[in-house]
Amino acid sequence: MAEKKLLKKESLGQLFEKLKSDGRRILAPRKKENQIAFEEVSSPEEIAKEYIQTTTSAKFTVFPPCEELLRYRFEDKEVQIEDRKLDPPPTVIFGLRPCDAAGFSVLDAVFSWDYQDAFFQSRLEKTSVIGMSCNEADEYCFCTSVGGGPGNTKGSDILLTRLGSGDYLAEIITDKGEEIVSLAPDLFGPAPSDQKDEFLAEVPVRFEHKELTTKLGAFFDNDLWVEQSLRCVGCGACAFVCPVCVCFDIQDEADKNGGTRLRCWDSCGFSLFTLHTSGHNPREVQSQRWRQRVMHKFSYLPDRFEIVGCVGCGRCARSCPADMNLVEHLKEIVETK
Amino acid sequence: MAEFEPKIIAFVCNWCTYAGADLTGTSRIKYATNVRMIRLPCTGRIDFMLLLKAFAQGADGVIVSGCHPGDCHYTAGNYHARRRWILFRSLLDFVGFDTRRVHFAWVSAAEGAKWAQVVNSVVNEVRELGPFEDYQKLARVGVE
Amino acid sequence: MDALRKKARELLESGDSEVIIGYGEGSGNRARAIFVQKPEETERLILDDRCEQNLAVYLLKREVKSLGKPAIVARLPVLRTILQLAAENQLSDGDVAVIGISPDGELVDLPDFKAIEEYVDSLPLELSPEEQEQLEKIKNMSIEDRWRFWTDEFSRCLKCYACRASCPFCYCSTCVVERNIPQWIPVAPHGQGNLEWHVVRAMHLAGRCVNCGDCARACPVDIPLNLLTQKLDEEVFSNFGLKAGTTSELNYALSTFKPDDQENFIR
Amino acid sequence: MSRIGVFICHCGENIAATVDPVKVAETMSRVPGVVHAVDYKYMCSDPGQNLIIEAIKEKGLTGVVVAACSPRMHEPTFRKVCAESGLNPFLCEMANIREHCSWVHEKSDITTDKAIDLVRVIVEKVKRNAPLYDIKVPVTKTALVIGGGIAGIQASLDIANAGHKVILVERDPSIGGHMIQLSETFPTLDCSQCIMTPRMVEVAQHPNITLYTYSEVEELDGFIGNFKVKIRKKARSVDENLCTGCGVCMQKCPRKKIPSEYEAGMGMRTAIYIPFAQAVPNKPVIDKDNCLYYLKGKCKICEKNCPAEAIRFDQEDEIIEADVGAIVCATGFDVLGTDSFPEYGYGKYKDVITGLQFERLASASGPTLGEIRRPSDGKEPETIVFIACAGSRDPAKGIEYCSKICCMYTAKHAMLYKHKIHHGKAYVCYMDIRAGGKMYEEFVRRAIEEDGVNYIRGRVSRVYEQDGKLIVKGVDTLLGSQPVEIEADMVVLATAAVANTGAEDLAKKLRVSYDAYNFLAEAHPKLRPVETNTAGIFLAGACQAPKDIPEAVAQASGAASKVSALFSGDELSREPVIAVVNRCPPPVFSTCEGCFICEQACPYQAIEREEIKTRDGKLIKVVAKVNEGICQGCGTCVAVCRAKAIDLQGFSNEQVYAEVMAL
Repeated sequence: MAEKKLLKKESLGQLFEKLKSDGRRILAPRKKENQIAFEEVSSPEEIAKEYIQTTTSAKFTVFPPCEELLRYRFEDKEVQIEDRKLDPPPTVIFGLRPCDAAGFSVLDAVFSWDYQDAFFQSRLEKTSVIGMSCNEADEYCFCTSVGGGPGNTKGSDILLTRLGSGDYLAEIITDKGEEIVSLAPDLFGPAPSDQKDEFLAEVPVRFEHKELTTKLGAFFDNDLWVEQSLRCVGCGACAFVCPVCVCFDIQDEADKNGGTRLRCWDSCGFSLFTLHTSGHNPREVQSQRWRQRVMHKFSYLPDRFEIVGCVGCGRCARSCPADMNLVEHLKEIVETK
Repeated sequence: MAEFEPKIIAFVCNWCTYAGADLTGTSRIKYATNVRMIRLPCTGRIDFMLLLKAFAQGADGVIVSGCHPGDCHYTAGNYHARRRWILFRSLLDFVGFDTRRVHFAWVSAAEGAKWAQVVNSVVNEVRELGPFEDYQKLARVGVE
Repeated sequence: MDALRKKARELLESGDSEVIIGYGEGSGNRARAIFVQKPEETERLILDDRCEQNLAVYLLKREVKSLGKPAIVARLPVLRTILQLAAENQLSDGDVAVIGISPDGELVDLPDFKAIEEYVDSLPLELSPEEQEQLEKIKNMSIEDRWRFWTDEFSRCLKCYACRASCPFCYCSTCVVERNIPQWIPVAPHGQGNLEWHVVRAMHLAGRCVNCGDCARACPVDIPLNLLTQKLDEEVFSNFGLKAGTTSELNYALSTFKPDDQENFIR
Repeated sequence: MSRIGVFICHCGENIAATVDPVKVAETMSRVPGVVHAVDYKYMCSDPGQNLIIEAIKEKGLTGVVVAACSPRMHEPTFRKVCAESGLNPFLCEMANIREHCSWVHEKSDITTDKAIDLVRVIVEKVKRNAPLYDIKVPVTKTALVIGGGIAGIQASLDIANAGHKVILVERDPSIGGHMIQLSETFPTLDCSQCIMTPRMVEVAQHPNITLYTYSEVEELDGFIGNFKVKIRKKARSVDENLCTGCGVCMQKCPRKKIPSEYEAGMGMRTAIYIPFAQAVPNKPVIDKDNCLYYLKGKCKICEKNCPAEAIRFDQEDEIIEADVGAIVCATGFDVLGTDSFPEYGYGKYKDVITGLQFERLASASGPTLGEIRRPSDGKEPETIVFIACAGSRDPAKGIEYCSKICCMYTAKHAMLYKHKIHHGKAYVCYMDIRAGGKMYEEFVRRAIEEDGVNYIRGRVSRVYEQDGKLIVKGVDTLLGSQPVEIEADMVVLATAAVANTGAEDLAKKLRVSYDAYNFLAEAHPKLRPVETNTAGIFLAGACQAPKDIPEAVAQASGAASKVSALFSGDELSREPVIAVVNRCPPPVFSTCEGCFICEQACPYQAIEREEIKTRDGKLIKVVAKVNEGICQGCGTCVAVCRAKAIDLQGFSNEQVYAEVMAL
């Protein structure tokens, strides 16, 4: 059972100072026009006030959209390879929603399975999460349908819940969390009597994900995929705002002297995704790619890792240019006779 | 430190400007060494993406040159090219790309002297502007 | 709206059309594209200010094509898209039944391309004052500010290609960014890859874009991409007197020329 | 992996004096893909060429780069060397380190570094060169000549005499064109018909020439060597095989007052008519617009009187289809009528006529049998004024060009007048005298000095009638612009030569371009004056621009020799530097989406449409296809293709991209 403390709202500033003087960069939701995104901040004042969700997730802190893996040089007729030195900056992600926080464990499951991905792991290891429970939610939120919740502590090192007073109930969950507290023990007072749940958003359960997973087992050839994806235009927005999509693509950028090998995000929405050199594509049309997206998250990952490839943040639906609403479609699948 | 020497890449058509530059040579007219010429059949063939690639490849300035209007070996290639450049220039300018780094010229097979003069003036103008780091730096922006 | 539903119903009942591409209620008080195949379902069709998406993008989508002969709910941008697609040999007269919608939401009868051309001709095609103002704002910046503005905007680009996917004119089965011999445009979402992608895309739309604004609307990180094509549209019109999506005959700025096109920038 | 050989030429001291060839070779030897790099004093010399031949054999080179002079100089040389050594010639390229480097820069490391760059660029290109093979196109050795004026006749005879078949199509009932209307010709004053008619007869009798008069080109398809033409042979209403040309029909025809085209309106003809006595063929046609039978449904007098029973009122137009390999367009010109000159009376003054009409008056075969008489009252004009540049060089008339022939024929007219009416007064009002040509200036001087023609330099502002006289008002700019007023009996306007009627339609049918005045456009104003942009279609005579007879004839012979050259082989062979549309595996088949923007951009109409179908014939998509016979390899299509579906062999996207990346 995580240790509970009180963090006064006016103490946040000092906490940030401590973190910075400990050599950590702080990433927190920042508002720019109608975009809210995780960016480096130096004081709590810079943090966006009211928001349900950032447009893009904090995935990039551990799995950047474009990451250098190695460099090579042509010397005479030989190729010299120069490995990437890994020393990511110590980072604290502040104000991460419980759904996103939970997302890190999904990423970890994939990147630390048979192959240990040093790039991902070194970043994750240097990252601590000060999560923030949700006081409000919108119709796109469905964390509770995929095993999470607005106050869920999974993936956070410390989880803050804003109380009526504006002060925060701090739950210290991991050693990394303890470490942060130890930087400024006096900022963390004794836990208040308030019941955390009173301050959490209402997020109704929309479907049973175990039921969904079972259903999908025999759903591969269902016509519903075509029906649902008719309006999908085939972009990668859903995957690129998703906190747990892990597909990537390797690109070499070279000139006469040498080059750089990059790892870039990829999306199952693209027509080139899994296109073979032969020209054959096992997922030739959009409906098959949509099926892949759902299957991957709610059937393959659960089967393989006993983990759902979705944390119910609702970003994909909010960002979709064609209003593909994941939760709506998942419900539809569950309810199909 | 030595004065900055700009790297200039020129895309020229085979029939007028390339031949014009040949004439510059046969007339032994001296000009700046900064330019590297790439020969294409016609200005109509010059894809605007080539110019972007030239800058990505570290060019500080680019020259595009071909036959004068009416003289195109293929009769109309240069007219098509001209429209392409009208739009491309305005787009570059609109995204804040300094078009003083992109130069267009008509140099005929008879204008050996003009070619030398075009190269020299472009080299001088671009030398004034300094190295085009803005563009090359972009390749690292956003790479973790 | 009832007129629209009635018309749609007629088209389906008469068998003239097998699917109506229109707008229906979406999530978060948004409208979304719906594909109505049964007369009784025409009640799902809606028509209001939220119906902005350029539905023409679906006319070329394989699964939608397989539903049979389409009818499409078409406001001005969709009408212009249809004409431009026709000019580019992607649509033939009669391929699609058009349920024309006037700017004030009235049904317009547009039996063929000819009729669409005449109707489009009767409507103003200028940018809205708001659009114009936004465009001028950028144009009036110093060149350094413009560079800063765009590199900053593009720095958010994730290369999700929502701009491309939602654009009816990006119908290439293999986009230039996907051609890798040579790899013209870096695939990576870094500063250069993003700038080149958006510059090339804008050039490819110059003289073809009908300013439906979907590229900007689709962008999950709100890059005002339509400014690029609006700027080029302005150039195309002022230099060559051409406007995309006004005729079903190809009259494209970059495949035509006038001997006296301006060349004050050429030495 | 490529095996490139790099050969650096010193060109004696031409390169070696400022560039260090040894360093260049040494640097190149370290470039991946380069297996051989040497320098030599003269690469183009025999020993130099042998270096290449040996290296190709010994090192098994897959590509050759010769760094020397301009490819425009020696590329053919070195490509030939490679070809002889069994390496595809298109795997050999030159780096220009002389004209573009050693000759234009001082000796220095920088100059050598530039040379290195220039060579590396070409090395990277050649790594991506593909073997290419000349394109063979079959040739149908029959020429189509459109227009039976002197140019068309000359071209037909030259081609036919070279042993090739010719189809000559003439719109009018007889060949002969404008030249047969002329009286005498400058500068020799020999009779036009005397020199023209033998040629016309020769055409009619030539075994290699098929003549279709009263016919027009309806439709043209295909490309160089392989055109398909549809010719509309208009109904003459006369069976040519039966008709003997006796002319009885014409004597009997009740409609006798139809202005004769041949006489330029100075004489009359009947509804059934042979345009002129020496017409070829000498067979009449019925002018349906004027024939009583066709107008009113009764008459048929000619039919009743025709001894050969050759009249065929029910005859219909015939469509003749033919395959031809080349086309000579010789459709000639026309002259403005007097009616386009308000200032000279809109043609309402009978005695204000055009130069062409004067030709008929002066012609022995003309309506007045060669006597100069006023159309109005048949009197001999005592005073005659010739106005040059009527319309020509006059932006106000929309004609900015010089009609070229008027100065000369006006001088001729004035002379002919003086020769016939010795006491008469002849004036020529002119802007400038343009008498460039053999014996031309002398001819004009003769008119002035020997025949006493009065030349007045200045524009004529007005011509108006005043009690039976034509008052010509103008100025003499040589006498300080003092006003001039001449009381003339007759005024002859040297009206502008303009493009023939229908020139524009024909140009569209043939897919050749034409200028602002509808004159057909040559491929290059200096170097390809008889070719058009459309390969296999040539120009002769005044359809391209106003020309006098010798020029028209010369150009006709030029066009004819181009055609003969084209017909010299059974196939024509072309450089394979052309565009190609890609193909890729299903389901894409080709990245071409068939927008056909390339089709509109192509200066040569070389882009065709091709249907890709499934095995069972279901249409998958329509894509662009480049006609190898027509494509000239400019690559404009490549630059306008968004999908990069079309590429240019020899300058492919991959090659050019690699060149840039090598810098």
